[in-house]
Amino acid sequence: MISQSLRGKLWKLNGAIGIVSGICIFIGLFLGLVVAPADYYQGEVFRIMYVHVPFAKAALLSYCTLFIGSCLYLWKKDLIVDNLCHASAGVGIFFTSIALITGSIWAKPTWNTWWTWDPRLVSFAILLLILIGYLMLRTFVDDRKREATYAAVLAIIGFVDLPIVYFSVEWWRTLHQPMSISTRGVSIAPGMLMPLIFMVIGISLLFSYMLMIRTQMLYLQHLLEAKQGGLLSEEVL
Amino acid sequence: MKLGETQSLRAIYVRWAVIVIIAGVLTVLAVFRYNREVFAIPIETLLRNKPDGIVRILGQVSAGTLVKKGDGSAFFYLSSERKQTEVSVLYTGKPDDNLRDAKALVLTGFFDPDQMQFAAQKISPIPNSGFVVSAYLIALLPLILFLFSMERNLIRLSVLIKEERPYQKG
Amino acid sequence: MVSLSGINISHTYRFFKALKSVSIELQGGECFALFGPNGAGKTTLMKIFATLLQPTSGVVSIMGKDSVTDRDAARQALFFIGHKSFLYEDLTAIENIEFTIGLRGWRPTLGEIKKALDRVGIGAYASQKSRYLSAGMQKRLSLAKAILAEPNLLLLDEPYASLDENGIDVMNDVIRGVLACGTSVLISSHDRIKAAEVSHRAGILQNKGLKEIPITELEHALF
Amino acid sequence: MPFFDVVKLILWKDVLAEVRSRETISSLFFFALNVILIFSFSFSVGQDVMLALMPGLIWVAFGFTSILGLGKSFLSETHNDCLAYLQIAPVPKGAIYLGKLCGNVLLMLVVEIVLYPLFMIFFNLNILVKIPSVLLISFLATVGLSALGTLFSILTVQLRSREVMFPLLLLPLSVPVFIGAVEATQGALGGEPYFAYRHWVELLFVFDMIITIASFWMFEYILDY
Repeated sequence: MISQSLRGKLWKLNGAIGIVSGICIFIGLFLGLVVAPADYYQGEVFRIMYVHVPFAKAALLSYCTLFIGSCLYLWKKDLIVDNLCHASAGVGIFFTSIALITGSIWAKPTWNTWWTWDPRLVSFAILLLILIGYLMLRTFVDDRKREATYAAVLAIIGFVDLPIVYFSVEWWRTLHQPMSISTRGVSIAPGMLMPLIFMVIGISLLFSYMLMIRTQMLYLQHLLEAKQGGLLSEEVL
Repeated sequence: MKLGETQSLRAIYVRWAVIVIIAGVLTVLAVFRYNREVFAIPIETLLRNKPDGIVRILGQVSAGTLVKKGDGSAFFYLSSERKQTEVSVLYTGKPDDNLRDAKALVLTGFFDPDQMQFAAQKISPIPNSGFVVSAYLIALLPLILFLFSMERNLIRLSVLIKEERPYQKG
Repeated sequence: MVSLSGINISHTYRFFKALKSVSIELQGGECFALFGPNGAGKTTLMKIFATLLQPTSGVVSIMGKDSVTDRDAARQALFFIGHKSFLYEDLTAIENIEFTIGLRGWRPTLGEIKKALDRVGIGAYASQKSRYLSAGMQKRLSLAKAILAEPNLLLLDEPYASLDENGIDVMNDVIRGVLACGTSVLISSHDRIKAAEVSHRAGILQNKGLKEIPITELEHALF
Repeated sequence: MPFFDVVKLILWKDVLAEVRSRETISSLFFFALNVILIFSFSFSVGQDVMLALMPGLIWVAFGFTSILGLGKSFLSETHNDCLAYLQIAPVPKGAIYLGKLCGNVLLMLVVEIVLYPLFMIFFNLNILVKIPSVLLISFLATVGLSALGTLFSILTVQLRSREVMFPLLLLPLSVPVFIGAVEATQGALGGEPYFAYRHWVELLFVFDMIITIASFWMFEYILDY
C-alpha cells in the first residue's frame, strides 16, 4: 500500500519535522518559563499548563492516529499500517501517563487535591488502561496477522466506548459531587497563549516524529525476527 | 528502505549532546529568572536578623486583623506558617484582591526595626515553584530519555540486521 | 464445468514468500493429488482454496465464484476436511453433524445422517459425545459430514492420517462415490500409493511452484 | 442461509452443550454464592448502610460472575479448531456473534435470577414489589456486559494468559454499564418513581445499542482475519 519510495521520502521529511519541533519547543519553553508573566490567581503554578496541555493533546492525537490506523488496517490489511498502530499505542501510553501525572501535580496547588473524579480525568485514566490492555493483548497473540486484527478491533471498540465513558462519568459526578471545582478551561491572556501555541505545535510535531521512529523500529524488529527465523525472502523486500 | 543512511551511533550521541546542552542553558536561564522572584524569608528570620533594604517575606494574614483603608492601603498582622510569630504590616501599594483574611502571601518591602513594623509595597501569591519544577522534570526528562532510547535502538537494530546472516548448511 | 480454478496464486507471509505463481484447474468429477516435501506450502495452498487465507495476488474461483469478492457463494460450494475435526466435545456425533450441515443451510433427516454414519462405519457411535471418539473415528465423522454436505469441491488435507486400513478403504470408496456424482476432489497427502488409487492427476509442490506430473510416474518421482 | 436461522442454530448448539454438561452454569452459581458470602462478612455495618451499599454489592457480584462466565464462552469453539469452520461456513459472521451473545445473555440472566432471591434472604432485601424494574435493569446491563464480553472472549480465548487478559480488557470499557446499573438499581430499590432514574436506564440502552452494533460489525473482521 505504501511504496518504498514514498516511505523513503517520508523518512527524509521526518528529520525536518524533528528539527522544527525542537525549535518550537525551545521557543515555547523560553516564552513560557522566562517571558510570560505570572498568573493573577494561580501565581507561577499556571506554568505547568505549558507541559500538561501539549502532552494531553498529543495523547488524544495518538489515540486518533490509533483509531484511524486500525480502520485502515482492517480495510487494507497492510502490516506496515499495523506497525504504525502499534507504535502510536506505545507513544500514546507515554504521553497519556505524563499528561495524567502533570495534571495531578497541577491539581494539588490549585484544587488542593491530587485526584478528582472529573470526566476528563477518568476518560484519560480509562484511555491509559485501554492502551495498556492493547499492548498486552499484542504481546500474547502468536500469529502476526491475527495479532494485528485483534488489536485493531480492540482499538476501535475502545474509541467508540470512550465518549460513553465520558458522559456517564459526567452524569454520575453531577449527582454525587456537586461541582465545587470547575475544571472547565478559562480564557487566558494573549501573552500566556503564545507559548502554549508554540508548545502544542512543537509537542504534536514531536509526537509525529516519535511515531515515525517507533514505526520504523517495530518494522525492523519484525524484519530481524523474520531473518533470524529464516523466514525472509529477499525478493519480498 | 535503506535505513539510517547517513546516521550512525556517534551522530546520535553528538546530536543528543547538543540537545542536552541547550536544555541546560535553558534551565540556567530559568533559574536566574526565578531567583529574583522566588526567594522569600520566613518571619522568624526577619525579626531575628532585621535586614536592611528591600526583602521579601512569606506568611499568612492573621485572621480578623485586616483593616483596609479607602485608598487601598491596609494594616494587618502577618503570621508565620506555624502561627507562632507575628509581625505587623502596613501595606501602601495599589488595591489588591489577594489581600484577604487567612491568605498566604509573599510581601515585598522593607523592615522598620524601630517600630517593629514591615512596610510592604507589593503583594504576590505564593510561587509554589516546587510543583512547577517537578512537573517540568517529570514531563521533559522521560521525554528525552524515551526519544533517545528509541533512536539508539533504531540504529542498533539496523546494524543487527546487516550483520545477521541467514542459516546456511554446513 | 470448471469447479476449481486458481490462476497465478502467490502468498506472502510479511517477509516470506510461501507460494510463487501457482496455477491449477480442476474439472467437475476430477481428482487431483498434491504432493510435496514438508514446508513446500501444501497447507498454505489448501488454506487458500478453503478460503481460510487470502492469496496475496492471483485469483481463486470455485464454481466460477471468486473466493474473495463472492466469498459466501464460494464457501457454499466447497467442503474442507483439515487436520482438526471441527467437533464440539459436548455434542453427540449426530448433533455435530446437524450443526455443521445446518450452517450450510440444509437440514438432513435423522435417517440420512444415520445412513451416512453407517457408510463410514461409525453408526454404532451415533449418540456418543464426540469427546469420547478416537482420532480415527473423528476423521470418519468428518467424512460423513462431507457425504451429507454434497459440495462441488471437496478439499482433503492429509486424509489418510490416523485412519486404519479399513478406514483408508472407506475413505477411497467415499472419494470414488463423490467423484461419480460430479464433485471434484483435491487431496494433499504424503501417501502416494493410496492417493494414486483414486486420483486422475497429480502435482508436486516444489520450490514454491506447482509442477504437474503424469499419474503413472508418480511412484518414481523424486522430491 | 437466512440470518436468523444461523442465530437460532448457534443458540441451539450452545444451549444444548450447556444443558448436557451444566459445567458453566453450576460453577458460576457457586462462585456468585461465595462472593455473597464474603461480602456479608466484609461489611459489618447496620441495616440502613447495607441497603445503601446493596446496588454496588449486587453489581460487583454480577460483574465478577460475568468475568468468569463470559471469558469462557468461546472456549468450546477452540478445542477442535471449530473457529476455523465458523470462518469458512457460508453464513454472515454477525449472525454468529448474535447467536453467541444471545446464549451468553441467557446464561447470565439465569444466574442472576437465581441470585436475587439469595440477596433477599441474606441481606434482608425487600425486592418483590420492584421486580419489573429490577429485571429491566438487569436485562439491559447484562446485555451490555455480554456484548463487550462476547467480543473480548473471542479476542482472548486463544491467548496463553486468557484469565488475566479478559478482565483487563472488559472492566475499563464496561465502566458505563456499572455506573448505569448501580445508579438505576439504587433508584429502583430506593422506591423512587421510574422517571427519577429513567436516564440511567436510557444510558444502559444506548450503551447496549452502540456496543452491540460496533461488535456485530467488527466480528466479520475477527473471524476472517
